[in-house]
Amino acid sequence: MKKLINSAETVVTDALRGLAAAHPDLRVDPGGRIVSRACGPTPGKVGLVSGGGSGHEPLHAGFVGYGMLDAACPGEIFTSPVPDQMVTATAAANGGAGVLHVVKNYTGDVLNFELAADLCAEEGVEIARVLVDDDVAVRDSPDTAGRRGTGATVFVEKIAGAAAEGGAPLAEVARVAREVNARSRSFGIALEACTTPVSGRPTFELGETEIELGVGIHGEPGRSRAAMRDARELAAVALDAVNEDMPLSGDVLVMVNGLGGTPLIELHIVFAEIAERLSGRGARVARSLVGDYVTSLDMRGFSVTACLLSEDLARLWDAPVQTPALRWGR
Amino acid sequence: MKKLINSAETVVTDALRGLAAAHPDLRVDPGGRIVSRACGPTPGKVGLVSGGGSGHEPLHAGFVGYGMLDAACPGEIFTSPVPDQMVTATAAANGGAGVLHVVKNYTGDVLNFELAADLCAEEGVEIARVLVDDDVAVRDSPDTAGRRGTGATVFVEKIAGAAAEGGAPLAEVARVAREVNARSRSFGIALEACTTPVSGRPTFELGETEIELGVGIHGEPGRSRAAMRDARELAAVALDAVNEDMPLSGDVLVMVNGLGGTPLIELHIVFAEIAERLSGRGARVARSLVGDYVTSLDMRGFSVTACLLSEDLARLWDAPVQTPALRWGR
Amino acid sequence: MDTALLTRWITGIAETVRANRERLTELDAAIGDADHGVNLDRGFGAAVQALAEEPPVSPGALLRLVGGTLIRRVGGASGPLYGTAFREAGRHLGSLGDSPEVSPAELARALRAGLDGVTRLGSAAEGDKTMVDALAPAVRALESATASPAAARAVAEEREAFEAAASAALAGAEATIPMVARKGRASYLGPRSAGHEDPGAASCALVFAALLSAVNDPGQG
Amino acid sequence: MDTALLTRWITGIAETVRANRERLTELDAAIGDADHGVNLDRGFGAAVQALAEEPPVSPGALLRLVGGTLIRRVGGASGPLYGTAFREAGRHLGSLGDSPEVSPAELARALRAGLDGVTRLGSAAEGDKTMVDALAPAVRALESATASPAAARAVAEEREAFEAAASAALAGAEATIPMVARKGRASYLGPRSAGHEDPGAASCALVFAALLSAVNDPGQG
Ligand SMILES: Nc1ncnc2c1ncn2[C@@H]1O[C@H](COP(=O)(O)OP(=O)(O)O)[C@@H](O)[C@H]1O
Ligand SMILES: Nc1ncnc2c1ncn2[C@@H]1O[C@H](COP(=O)(O)OP(=O)(O)O)[C@@H](O)[C@H]1O
Ligand SMILES: [Mg+2]
Ligand SMILES: [Mg+2]
Ligand SMILES: [Mg+2]
Ligand SMILES: [Mg+2]
Repeated sequence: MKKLINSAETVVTDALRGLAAAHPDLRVDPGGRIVSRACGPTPGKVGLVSGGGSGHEPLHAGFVGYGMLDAACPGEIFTSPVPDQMVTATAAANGGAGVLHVVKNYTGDVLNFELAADLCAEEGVEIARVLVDDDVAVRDSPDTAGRRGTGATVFVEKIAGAAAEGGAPLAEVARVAREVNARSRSFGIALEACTTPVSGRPTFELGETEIELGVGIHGEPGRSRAAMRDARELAAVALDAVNEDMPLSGDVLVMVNGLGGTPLIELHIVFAEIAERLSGRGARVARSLVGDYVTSLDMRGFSVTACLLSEDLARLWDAPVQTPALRWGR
Repeated sequence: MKKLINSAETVVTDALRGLAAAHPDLRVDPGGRIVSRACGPTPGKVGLVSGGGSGHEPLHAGFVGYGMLDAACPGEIFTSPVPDQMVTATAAANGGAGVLHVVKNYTGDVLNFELAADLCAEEGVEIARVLVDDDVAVRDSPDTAGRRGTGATVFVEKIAGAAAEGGAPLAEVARVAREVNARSRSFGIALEACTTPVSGRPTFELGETEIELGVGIHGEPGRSRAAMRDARELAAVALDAVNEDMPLSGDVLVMVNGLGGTPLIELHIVFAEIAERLSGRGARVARSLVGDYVTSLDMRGFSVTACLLSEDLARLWDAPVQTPALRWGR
Repeated sequence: MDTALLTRWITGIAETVRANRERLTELDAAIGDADHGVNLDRGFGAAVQALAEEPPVSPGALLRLVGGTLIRRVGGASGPLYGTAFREAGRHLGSLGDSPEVSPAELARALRAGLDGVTRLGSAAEGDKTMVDALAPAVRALESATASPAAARAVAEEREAFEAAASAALAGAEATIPMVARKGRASYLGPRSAGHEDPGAASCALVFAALLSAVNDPGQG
Repeated sequence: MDTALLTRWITGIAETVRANRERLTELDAAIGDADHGVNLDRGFGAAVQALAEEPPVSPGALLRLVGGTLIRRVGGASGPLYGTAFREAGRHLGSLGDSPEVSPAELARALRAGLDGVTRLGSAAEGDKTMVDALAPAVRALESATASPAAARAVAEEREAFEAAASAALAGAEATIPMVARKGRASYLGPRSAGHEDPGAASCALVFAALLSAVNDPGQG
């Protein structure tokens, strides 16, 4: 394993030092692992906080800024942050109108955010929470920890962020966030596993013509192993998995997301097939993102996330955003 | 080799189909391989055209839009486009005030753009050309084809694009473009080679602890092979190579660029070290880019590009830009 | 059982977790995200440091400090869960007045409170392939071996109680191998989770092995 | 030598380039960017198609069509260079009136014009480790073998001229192996470029081998 790191122990701190140097419009505490807007909380605005394990960059710190998050707290690689970080991030986001915690549905994230919310409530901060659980590769049943939160997190953070920026109260921002999650589904495919800095070995081994279907974003193996196919067929596998769980029609917001080690040219090839297949079903790519947004270290592969847009959601999606990883309209 | 493609032959066309589907503000001709602004040329504005082999995404098509390129023509993977494409792109960019060809210094690109410029001149279009040759890994001597054009291309396209958008005449846009190139230097390091779709094998083989110093962006081996080191030392190797050729001081525009298969978290770690080392030399990161901008398919590694900013250049850098891969200020 | 013994316990956990860091991470790589060993190493290392910086005055305070440190430093699923286990155990002793010395039976009841905290927070039952599959039988073994009045028991019998707890935890951890996970990350794999030992159950077996060592070790202070 | 023979030549180049596609690409992978075989395959394939669609009426027109097609379809360094070689050769014949039949000596002079075009455009000299290292000796060999008046030469001797050109090209290509490149991508490698055959020189040897085959092959039309 060759990685551009100084040591496995300092990966997150070192990356945050780099983020700080690259983005003067962010306030970054590399030791405390808090990233927030340099301008501080916006008085009277609902605050948005998210956090989770590192290794998914640009998620979440890359989405801090006007129109999206107020603060983020990155944990260790693939490890949920601790409640103290969440409490500090909440304080950095709190403009007095309450704070929404955007939590990806993983046991660790859920438990730590739960403990944090208790602490915040003790300090008198009004907290609402949205659980993102869009990954259809996992069955949402009592036999699982529930569907994982993956690509839809970007949609939730963007759209809820726009609602908050527009002055909506906490309950409404939370409602919009939950609506986005309810209308979104994802499915991921890996061509190669990722390698965590600590273990130094791929989290699973794939043969020359093997792929893993239904992977999450933590290097865990997926739903099943399959034979490698061309981009058109792989796009179909991913889109059909989404469509099976939530039939796609009308205006759809589509993200073809790279998992960290996939070049953009390949993502565009997948996106071409997704767009074509979607329109073959009578749906339409109304808005889109193609690139690395929710990654899994250096994993090779992609995920597809689709969100059924309403007019309101489309308007909030189009609203100005000014963050390291998403920018438009301002 | 597992790649998200339909076939080695259709890679470029398929990716352009995806680009078209993702960016309604671009006019994309996947068969003819021309990408231009959907709004057509801006009357009275100097046009900017660039092009080169594919495999470097988002370069160049991802930089078409307000404040940057008017048109781009992607060739086959690692193969300069042909003169006909350049002529068509020039026509799509021509607002009547002449067109600047931004050409990376490779024999193929130079020769094809030369033939194209002759054809354009025959049609009465005024053409100027800037040759980008920033890669200090290659000695600029009669014993070489001259330094390669790599990361500085982004700076040239952005800054010259802003000058053109601001109404500067062709000679001035060309002068600014040449000034940016003259003030810019790059150096690249590969941890793993890339694999071209046609050959299906890595362009060179590196051992578990070997890296290649001074690589370009076409999978060619670099200046020398060396032992893997930590991010801090690799950042120093790259920055020192740049600094040796062009001493760095004052305000510097710095790009830490991923070569296609490197996750963002690692690029931020490198950037942290670059920024620290620069300020140790009395220079300052005045502006920066961290991410994938000029890639080499799925190569793992990074390059550093530094440009000595003047006040004028900083102002042009800050000017609004609205392209798939660079957006701000509008 | 006093703070010295419990400090030896926590120090012992930190040592065995450090020694088993790679093994735990490998177990987690197979059915999780390859961080369990690192997570616990960070957490128990911090706990040992916290104990050294401000040595607690009672077993209850010690367990609360360890629990709070784990919650504050580990993250992931295991941080809140292990943290809650220790904190709730400590709180139970606190509710009894935080005496400077507790009997094995009292510790058993405290660990029962810790187990209850874990299942309340994580809502895992035995058989779900989690740390609960090692923790629950260990607590049961300790409870039943310490059920008779203290006066009637010899020191040797007490050691046997902790031996019973340690082997129950180990057996519980091994029993997770064929299970299909229904909680935590491993549950994403469905049937593919069978055939692998649960990392949290494996680390829980280490925790009870360390407790046995601490009891067996006369200590220096 | 008429358009039928030259059409056989171009078709032969396309076939041998297709058969050697991987080898040429491998050579380019070692000291370039692994596309030379694909580039020429695309170009000569297109040239064959262009000849079939609108068969040219003279060798000069044929060579110009091939050259223009290569320039329009290949890209890279080899597109303009090979394209210029054929186009300038064709232009030379055009300047002489585009007769439907040319002598080997006339072809030699045309190829000399092609070589001049290549060196003008790419400014490579012999020894720089480029296609020029195969092209220049081949042209020289053809020139000297066809220097005596046509009337004095037998058909067999003509074949020998093309044999001489083909072996000169092959020897020239092989001679690039120890060279340190001073032009094109391989020059980026400096001393590391030594020890590898130049892909453009290798393809140029194929071009002259195909010419010899076309001359030897009586053809059908
Ligand atoms: N709901 C739960 N209840 C009890 N234990 C759980 C639960 N979810 C996960 N665990 C335990 O946590 C362990 C994983 O811990 P760790 O790897 O540190 O956290 P994460 O899963 O967040 O990466 C699992 O092996 C399992 O024993
Ligand atoms: N300046 C030059 N003059 C003559 N031939 C050249 C020159 N530069 C490159 N070549 C030839 O072109 C060949 C490479 O062609 P090709 O791989 O198709 O293009 P590219 O280098 O653009 O990828 C080299 O092997 C060399 O023979
Ligand atoms: Mg984890
Ligand atoms: Mg090429
Ligand atoms: Mg884990
Ligand atoms: Mg080449």
